[in-house]
Amino acid sequence: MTAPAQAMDSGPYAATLLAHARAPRHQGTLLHPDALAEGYNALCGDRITVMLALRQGCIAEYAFRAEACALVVAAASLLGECLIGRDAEEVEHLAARFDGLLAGAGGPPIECGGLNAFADLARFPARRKCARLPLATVRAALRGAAHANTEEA
Amino acid sequence: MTAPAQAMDSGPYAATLLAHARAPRHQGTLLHPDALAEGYNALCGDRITVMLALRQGCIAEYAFRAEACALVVAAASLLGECLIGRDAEEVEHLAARFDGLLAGAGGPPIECGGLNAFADLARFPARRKCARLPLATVRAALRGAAHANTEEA
Amino acid sequence: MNVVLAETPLDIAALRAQFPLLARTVHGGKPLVYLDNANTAQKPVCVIEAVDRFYRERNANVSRAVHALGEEATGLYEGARDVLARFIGAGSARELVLTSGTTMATNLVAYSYLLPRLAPGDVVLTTVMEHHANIVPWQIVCQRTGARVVAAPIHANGELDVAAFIGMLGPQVKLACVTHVSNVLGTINPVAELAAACRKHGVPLLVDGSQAVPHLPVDVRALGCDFYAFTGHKMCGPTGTGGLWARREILAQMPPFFGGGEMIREVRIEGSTFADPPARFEAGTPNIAGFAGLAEAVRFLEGIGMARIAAREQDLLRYATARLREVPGLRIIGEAPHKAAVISFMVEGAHAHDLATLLDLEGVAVRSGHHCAHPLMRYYDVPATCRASFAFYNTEAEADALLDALLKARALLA
Amino acid sequence: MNVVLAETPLDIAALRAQFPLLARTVHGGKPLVYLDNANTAQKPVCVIEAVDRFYRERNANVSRAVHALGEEATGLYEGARDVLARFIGAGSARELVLTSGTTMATNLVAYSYLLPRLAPGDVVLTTVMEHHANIVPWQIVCQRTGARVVAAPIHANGELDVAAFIGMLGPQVKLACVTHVSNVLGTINPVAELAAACRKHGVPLLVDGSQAVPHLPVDVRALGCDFYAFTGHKMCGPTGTGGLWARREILAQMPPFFGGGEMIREVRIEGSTFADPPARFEAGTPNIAGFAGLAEAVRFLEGIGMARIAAREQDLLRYATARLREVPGLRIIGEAPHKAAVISFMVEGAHAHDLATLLDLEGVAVRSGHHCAHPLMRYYDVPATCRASFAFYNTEAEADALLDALLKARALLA
Ligand SMILES: Cc1ncc(COP(=O)(O)O)c(C=O)c1O
Ligand SMILES: Cc1ncc(COP(=O)(O)O)c(C=O)c1O
Repeated sequence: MTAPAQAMDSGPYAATLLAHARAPRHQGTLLHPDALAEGYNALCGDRITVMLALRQGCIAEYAFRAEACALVVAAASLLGECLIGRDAEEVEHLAARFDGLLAGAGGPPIECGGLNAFADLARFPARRKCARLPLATVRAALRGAAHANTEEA
Repeated sequence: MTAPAQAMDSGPYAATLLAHARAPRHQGTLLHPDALAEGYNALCGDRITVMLALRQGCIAEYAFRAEACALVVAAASLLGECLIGRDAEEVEHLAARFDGLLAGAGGPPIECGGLNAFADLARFPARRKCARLPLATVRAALRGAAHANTEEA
Repeated sequence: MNVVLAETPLDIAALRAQFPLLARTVHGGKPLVYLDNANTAQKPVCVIEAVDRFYRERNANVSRAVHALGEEATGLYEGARDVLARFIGAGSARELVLTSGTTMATNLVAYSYLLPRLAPGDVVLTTVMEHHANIVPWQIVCQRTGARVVAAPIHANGELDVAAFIGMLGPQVKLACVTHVSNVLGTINPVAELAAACRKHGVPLLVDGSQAVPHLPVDVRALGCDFYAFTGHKMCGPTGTGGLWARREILAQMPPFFGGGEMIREVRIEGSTFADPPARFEAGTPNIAGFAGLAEAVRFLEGIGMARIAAREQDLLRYATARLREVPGLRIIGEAPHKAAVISFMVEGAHAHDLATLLDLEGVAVRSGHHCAHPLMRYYDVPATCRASFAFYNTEAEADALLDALLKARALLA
Repeated sequence: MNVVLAETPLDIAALRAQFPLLARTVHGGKPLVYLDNANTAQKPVCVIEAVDRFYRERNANVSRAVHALGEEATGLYEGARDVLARFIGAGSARELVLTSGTTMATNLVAYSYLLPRLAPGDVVLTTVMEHHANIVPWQIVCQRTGARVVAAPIHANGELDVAAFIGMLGPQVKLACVTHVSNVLGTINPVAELAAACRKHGVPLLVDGSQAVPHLPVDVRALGCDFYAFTGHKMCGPTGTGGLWARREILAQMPPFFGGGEMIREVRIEGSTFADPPARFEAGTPNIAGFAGLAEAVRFLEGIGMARIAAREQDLLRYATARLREVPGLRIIGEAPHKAAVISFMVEGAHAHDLATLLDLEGVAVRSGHHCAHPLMRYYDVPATCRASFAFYNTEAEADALLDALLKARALLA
């Protein structure tokens, strides 16, 4: 047998992200969603389905199911607290802020605190699209589009 | 005005070749050729038409017309003395010897002395096909083929 | 596989010293452990210098100019064709079309050879384990003609179901396609046997040699196939190079594909006539510097000897496979008895991309994803795998480093 | 041509020092006078080193692996796309498909854009002065569909007959094609005017920029064309590189051409879906090292400034033209008022190939032949011409050397 593993540089895997990936919130199904979209990253094979219940144009309930990497699952889990109560415009605003964070653009932290744990992804451009997939899929659902991917602009 | 031109390295252009190119022999037309073929090198644009009169399988008369560079014309001119009286097999033999000369393969000089002036072409592979075109066209004519080129094997 | 065991072992340290990139570090000083060779191989100094020298000393266009530089460049380019043709056992350099890689080679066959021959109901036979470059070109031309692509199945261990493949041959099959070595499973397919069966049915066989030419002695005539495609960047050569070998009589029948310079005999606005192969299929200015480098790559590989390379990589495969089995929850995908040094795996509870990122942070470069083989992923019902792929310049210590990094990553993720 | 006259003259000696090949000698010590730039350009050290550095430090495949090397390689490749797109004035890098050169670019348009649109009776309009790369691809797809290629005439001085070109536009014309700068005549065509006329007739216009991008400031949006093709090796970049710019809405409609890796979204044996442009048109491993070099070439050219390059080359053109007129019996083919520094000529009593060989023996590299422009040769009724083509790094002294060598050659041949 090999010597036990030693501490490793965990890169983009902040402890809170790993915790969300292991025990995601909002994972599940809405039986009668007002909006639903599927996200797929061809390059990774990541898949996510996002379901929304809407009330007066605002997100009232949110659930997702994913077959995907830890970053997708953590992002999908952390998104929940940010989405509830927001309308499409606010979600677009959030997405712009989140993209800025992932691109390492700096600026003040995002108000939904948990998402800031993704800041280290700026160093890993190939994995950014994983973090972006859930929100891109939510945006697609709000637009009425059935599909989203984050490999192409 | 510019100073008068000084002596230059004449490369493959041996004096005898230039003399033949300026005043080629066998240039003209056979009215009733037994065999005729056209040679064309797409890369250079060289064109030659070769006409043969045959007697008992041997070349009795030979003429050519060319729109081509000095090397083609010189080769076509010099060929005359080698071809008259030869049959197809002897022409094939000559072609093999000539190809050897052009490839710098060494060996004894070709019996048709004039052709040996092409020996320097071994240093100029891109121009070898010019020297080869007339003989390739004669061989095509003897085979009954209408066309020849020396850019492809 | 005919591996002649080498008498003298390779001096791996001396070989590695010829690959500048292997001395790199990543992520703040971690020595690079490059195990992504099936994706692209590293280049020895002699190849890098051949490209460099071309631009410094020889740069000119080919087949066009009569000046000294042009002759030298043409000599280098045609010399590369000769070297490559001999390397893969072609009967003549005239049977070798130089391309920008395997993808261009298979697409050339698709558009020039196959498209004019397809009718509704016709079939192109491929296999479940193929790279997209050996699937999608056939789909594109089939879609235009009402023909269809079918795929022979594989066994769960990653071996081709040879009997099924042969059973799918028939008069409606206009082309059969198989990879020589799978880029995901490592499986070495019994090409000679498949070629014999194809010949019996009068079906031409195309072999994707992308993963074979860099790792095994290849002799296209001994294999008995009709087309053989390969790519330069995986065999220690420059990017943007490769080739398509095809039987002379097949090439001679194929109409031109790309139009442009060098592939013509005579152009008139009303219509053109075309050069003989291989020039007919090489329109435009080729990657001349790249081919100068690729010829050097072949000389480098031949200097080591393909049989010794294959034997060395078998040692690495055995060693690395045994070590990886120490990782709890690790499952190897592809365990054919004849396989090259490619190990795809999954680790329970850890997604392939997360593993790859964490391995990368330790300096270990592996590929994760679908490896351009969606149908194979679907067959195994996995979204993605990790893949460690070895070259002769890898070491047992690098396999150990992979293992250590995997154990750490697993501890973090699981 | 919008040439802004440069305030400070170029330091040609310093520029030349950056091109290692210009220091070469040929034929036993003759200094090389390289006047075959329209065929391919020489490469500055920064380009050669960028290629070299890629292989030594960054070599990995693109868009596939998540490891550090893969990210770096992808960054270089996509960075090159950005640099090139900006250089030619594209609205977005997503409108730029990276290809192996102009030939691949025009063939991509032929097979993907044009072929599905052609019906019997349709017409592709080109001109008599085009390179085969802007004629033969159209012929190949026309032949399959019953469409035909027609060519607008030129004036005897080498100018396009613009009125005739515009007069030939009409509803049956499915694509119009014109070279920005003729590789034989040097003629700079009035692309913006042609594009406006094409737009009026609803005919898309493809411009062959092979000879323009290296020599003029180019802004594809200002030109108003629909497709713009160019090749890297003529703009001081590596062999095997180039690009096709096309309007976003046109690219979006085009079906895939080559099938393979990277261009797909999802592959099933029964059928596949495809990525958005430009990835849709970039199947397989690209010439990554080549594009790293091409980005550097653009930076190099921009460092000098395209307007200054154009102005300098106009000086050379004027000087060389005047000197060549001193040769008795010399006839220049192509005397358009707007022309680039390309001079085709014939000398009475001397065949072009003989001249070129004799010039080469003096160290002067020119191209002789048909320059991949058979229809143009037929128009002028000449089998071949000699062509001296200049780059900014050429000198007046080199034009003098051309003249001296020509006088000697003429004395020998005539
Ligand atoms: C005007 C023109 N078009 C097209 C080409 C073809 O370019 P490439 O051979 O790089 O594809 C050339 C150069 O050969 C050219 O001069
Ligand atoms: C088996 C196989 N076929 C085809 C290819 C495509 O090669 P390229 O991308 O060099 O065209 C690859 C590599 O990516 C491969 O592994």
